[in-house]
Amino acid sequence: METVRTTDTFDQAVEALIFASDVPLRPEDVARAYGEVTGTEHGAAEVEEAVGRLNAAYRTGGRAFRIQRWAGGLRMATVEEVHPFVSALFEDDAAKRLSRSLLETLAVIAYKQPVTRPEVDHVRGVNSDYALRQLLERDFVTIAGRGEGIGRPLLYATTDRFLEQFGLDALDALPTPREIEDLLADPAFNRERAKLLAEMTAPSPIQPAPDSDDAEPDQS
Amino acid sequence: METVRTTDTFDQAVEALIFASDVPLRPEDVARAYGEVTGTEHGAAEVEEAVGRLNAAYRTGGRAFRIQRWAGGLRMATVEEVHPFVSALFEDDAAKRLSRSLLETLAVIAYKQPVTRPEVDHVRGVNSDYALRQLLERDFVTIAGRGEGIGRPLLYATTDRFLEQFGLDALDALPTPREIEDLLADPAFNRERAKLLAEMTAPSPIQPAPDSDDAEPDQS
Amino acid sequence: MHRVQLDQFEGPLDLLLFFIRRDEIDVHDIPIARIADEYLEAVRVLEHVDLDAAADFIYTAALLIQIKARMLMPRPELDDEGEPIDPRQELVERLIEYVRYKEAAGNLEGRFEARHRLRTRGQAADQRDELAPPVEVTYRATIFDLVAALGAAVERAAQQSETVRHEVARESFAIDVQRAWVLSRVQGGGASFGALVARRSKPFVIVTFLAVLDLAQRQAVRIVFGLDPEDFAVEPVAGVTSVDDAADEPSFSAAA
Repeated sequence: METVRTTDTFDQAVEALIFASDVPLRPEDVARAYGEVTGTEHGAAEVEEAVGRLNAAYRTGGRAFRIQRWAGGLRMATVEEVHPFVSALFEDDAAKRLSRSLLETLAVIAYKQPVTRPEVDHVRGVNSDYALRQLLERDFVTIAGRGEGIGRPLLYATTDRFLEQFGLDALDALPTPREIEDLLADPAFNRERAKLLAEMTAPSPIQPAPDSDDAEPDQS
Repeated sequence: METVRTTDTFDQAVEALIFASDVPLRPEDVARAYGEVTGTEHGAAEVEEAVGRLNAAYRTGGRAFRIQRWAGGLRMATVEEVHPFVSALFEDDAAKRLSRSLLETLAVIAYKQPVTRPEVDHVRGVNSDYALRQLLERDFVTIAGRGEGIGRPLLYATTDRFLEQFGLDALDALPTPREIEDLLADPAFNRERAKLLAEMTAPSPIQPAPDSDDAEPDQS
Repeated sequence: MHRVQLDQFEGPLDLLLFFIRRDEIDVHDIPIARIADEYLEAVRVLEHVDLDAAADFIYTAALLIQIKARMLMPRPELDDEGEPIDPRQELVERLIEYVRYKEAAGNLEGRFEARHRLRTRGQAADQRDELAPPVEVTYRATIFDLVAALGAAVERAAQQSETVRHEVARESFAIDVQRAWVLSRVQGGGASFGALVARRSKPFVIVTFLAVLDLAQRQAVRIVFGLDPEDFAVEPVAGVTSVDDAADEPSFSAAA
């Protein structure tokens, strides 16, 4: 009985700490906080086991939340199924949508970090000033020091909050980009452009000039 | 079976809404949100019943939280028994975070160092006594000598620990006034502010007094 | 019309990519002459509309024209090893890199949306609040926080240095006047207190607040607390359109 009681207390403490935190909690921090109170030694692995037991209990008990692993930490969040109810009461989903320029800038920083602003601009072909500022303000991106080049430009990198807000445990959880041929052949890539296609191609007054010198493969 | 399924969904939605809310939720609001999604009619009493069932399930399941009724609304909070764990973690956590007034004071010292307390107060427009003491305690700031003025006021400067905690290699990795302007650039950032910023980040007019007794390496 | 269309593109590379995908062009063998002309046409439209937004597009258009010119040269340029250089090479590499990040951006968007179908615990549902009300909002500090804090200090200092002491005309409001005003305003079915006093002066807000409390005490209105902890609704009570003030109390007023 004694052992069961101890496990219960441990699991309860783990649950309480994760519940009460505003940010993903590292398992080590949970173990340390528990150890401080009880004067015992605990490791991250024990916390992970407790989380496994808790999530199993949530599943069988029909609880509306689970403990997730984001940004290297543990955080409680509602399950997908209750999303309709939650969004009915808290109508903020639309406001949370990110613009494409924000997403593009973020993608470049996420994969290329640490990276300077001129590098980001070069990849995107446009000035990313505004998008970058927005990302800093939303705490998706932070200043990570200075580069070596002329003027020692500021370097940018993603934050833990970025990982948390995108449901990633760590940076290496980012998917590796597909091969270029796959990408360009994928009809789902840019489906919204299909609509534009008709509009933009129809009224074009200037016809493509078939330059005789150009080796043009099929069409002419 | 049908009835049980319905109760489950209802209870789950109630649980999710109370869990996710930023404020105590009125049972009527919970009932209305549920009804909006399912197209059915529900009352506050049903919500109260669901809360009763949920709390009973939490008790038998050994959950670390209950749904409480505070300020006329429903909200989830940890149980008394786990309080020692929660406070052990968050007291510790508080030490890791910096309040806005601390950050402001630190920013002024970082850019104007070495700087006296009256100068910091002048820039911030408020008394920085408390913030300064906190910064000294956290070892973000240290005493760097005495100024020349009346009463030879103490001079403050940032520490290596400050650099380390903010991920800076050296002080010159801090954004320059020009870069700060860019980072904060918004239409409201007017000339007046830019001028102040330049003043504020300019080297302090008061130089550390070269105490003849002190063996100061390079500068004199 | 055209502007709306071009706004759909994130930048010059995005527009270029559109042409390539539309015509199912092999990205490694772009018919530069044709693409350059089409691109130029699209940019010409943009130029009419918004020169600021056009700058990046015009730069790329110039680049395309330059590549087109180099393609027309009778003898190809050679690299260090004597191999012919394809003038398109650099552009193709940039385009490919851009496509990768564009896909990554789409990927991130999907993740963000999936993540936000899950809600974390609300901020208020915490026993800590009950035990010790938060003294100060705290932050996890980054260099940007430091910079933002500096910005805030500058802003405050700027405001202080700019402050001109305006002689504000003394306003005064009588509670009985405000009672009647509140009653008239809520007759249609109630209003939030915040809406009633929006953009009003401090004395107006204070006296109106006292008037509402007074009305509630007389059961001429109902005060209803809802989801917003910083506001409440003032609802009319059926049949009450005025309060009889024949009785006691002297007119209560506040002034700036």
